Amino acid sequence: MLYLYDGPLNVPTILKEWYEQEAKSNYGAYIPFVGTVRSEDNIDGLSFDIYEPILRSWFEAWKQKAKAKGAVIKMAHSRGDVMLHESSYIAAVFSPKRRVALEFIDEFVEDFKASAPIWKYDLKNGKRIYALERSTAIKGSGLLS
Amino acid sequence: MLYLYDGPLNVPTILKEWYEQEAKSNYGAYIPFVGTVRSEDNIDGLSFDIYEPILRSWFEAWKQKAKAKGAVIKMAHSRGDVMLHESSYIAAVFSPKRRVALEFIDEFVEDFKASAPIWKYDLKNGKRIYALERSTAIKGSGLLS
Amino acid sequence: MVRVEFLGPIQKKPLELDISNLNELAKILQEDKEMQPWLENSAVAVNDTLVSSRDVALKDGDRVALLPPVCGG
Amino acid sequence: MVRVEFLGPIQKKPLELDISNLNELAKILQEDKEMQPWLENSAVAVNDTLVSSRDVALKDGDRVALLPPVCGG
Repeated sequence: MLYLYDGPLNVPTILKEWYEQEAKSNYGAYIPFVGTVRSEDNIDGLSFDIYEPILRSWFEAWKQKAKAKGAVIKMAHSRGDVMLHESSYIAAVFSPKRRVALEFIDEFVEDFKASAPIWKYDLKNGKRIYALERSTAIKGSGLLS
Repeated sequence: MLYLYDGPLNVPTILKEWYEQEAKSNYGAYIPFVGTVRSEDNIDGLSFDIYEPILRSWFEAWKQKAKAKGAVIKMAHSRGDVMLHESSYIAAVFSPKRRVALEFIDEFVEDFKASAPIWKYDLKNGKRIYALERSTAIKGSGLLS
Repeated sequence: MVRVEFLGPIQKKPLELDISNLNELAKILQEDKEMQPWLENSAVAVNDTLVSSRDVALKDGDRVALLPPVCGG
Repeated sequence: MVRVEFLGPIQKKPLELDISNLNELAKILQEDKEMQPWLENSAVAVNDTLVSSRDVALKDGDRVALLPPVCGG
């Protein structure tokens, strides 16, 4: 339920596939969050590095948290280049009840931003520039300094 | 941006159309909320009545709230019968920023549940039974009692 | 005449009444036993705008609607 | 030997070091001037599990990774 793709995500297809995967699971609420590359600071696009082993264990912990609430979580993310107005990220929660779903998608997306081992680069004039100022140090950083 | 349908919603098609409508609008976050009929209390499905004039003015007020935050809101709902595991409701917010989108979809869906002039009936053994115990009196109710 | 409509699950035909405010409407509906539970849990709209006070003047051609508890989604 | 990897934007080749804990690794990396800003804002994983203390024994074949600030989505 964690899907990594080279390049941009096909959003309509992924949203449809996930909806159909859970069509008979008796979940009352399905909330996807779709992240799309915005035009700002004259970028041509973004590029992503992913460290998959830690991403998978981070995601596995969230799967268990979801399960404990009777919910299911799915996530898709791009590797490499994603240009303006293309999408690089989808997270979705399915839950019997709307309150659980609304709260869970918020917590998941925020922790994803703070913890998931993915690095973002601006694509600008053919260069790939690490987006340090928009990045967040993982909790516990500075251990070796 | 308010779409009413007779019977169940075609979720993949609606999610795709809305995504494509805003594909070049430079929104970074797209959050749909999809409501699906759950199997519980031995129902065969649900049925909905809508009072359209007040629903439209309620939705118009939310469109303006969204606009004030640089966001866009869309909604689809079913009229009439929607059977088990079919979907009757989609709300979606598009916003430049994720925090606005995450908070807006939550507020919108909760106010929808509390205020939108839509009445729900359980379909059970060929009968259409008003779901009073799951319904919410609109704010200010009891004015004539 | 003022037209009074009962929305959603309220099983009652529209009324055409010669009234000039919501107090008069309240009196008329309170006499209808079947309406009493609905009066307690219904909101009121005049010409499709929800109102929060009975001090609303009604004139010929106005429409009043009773909205019982809702549950979309 | 312990393999030390630098993830994402840190432009540094992996090291193979003969060390037995993270204190020894810290000393070695602190001597590398280019590494200093990364040491301040990077998290540390041992065998793909994030650690919050330097009191972690390292043995032959262990892998250590430095994770600089992240920004998925």
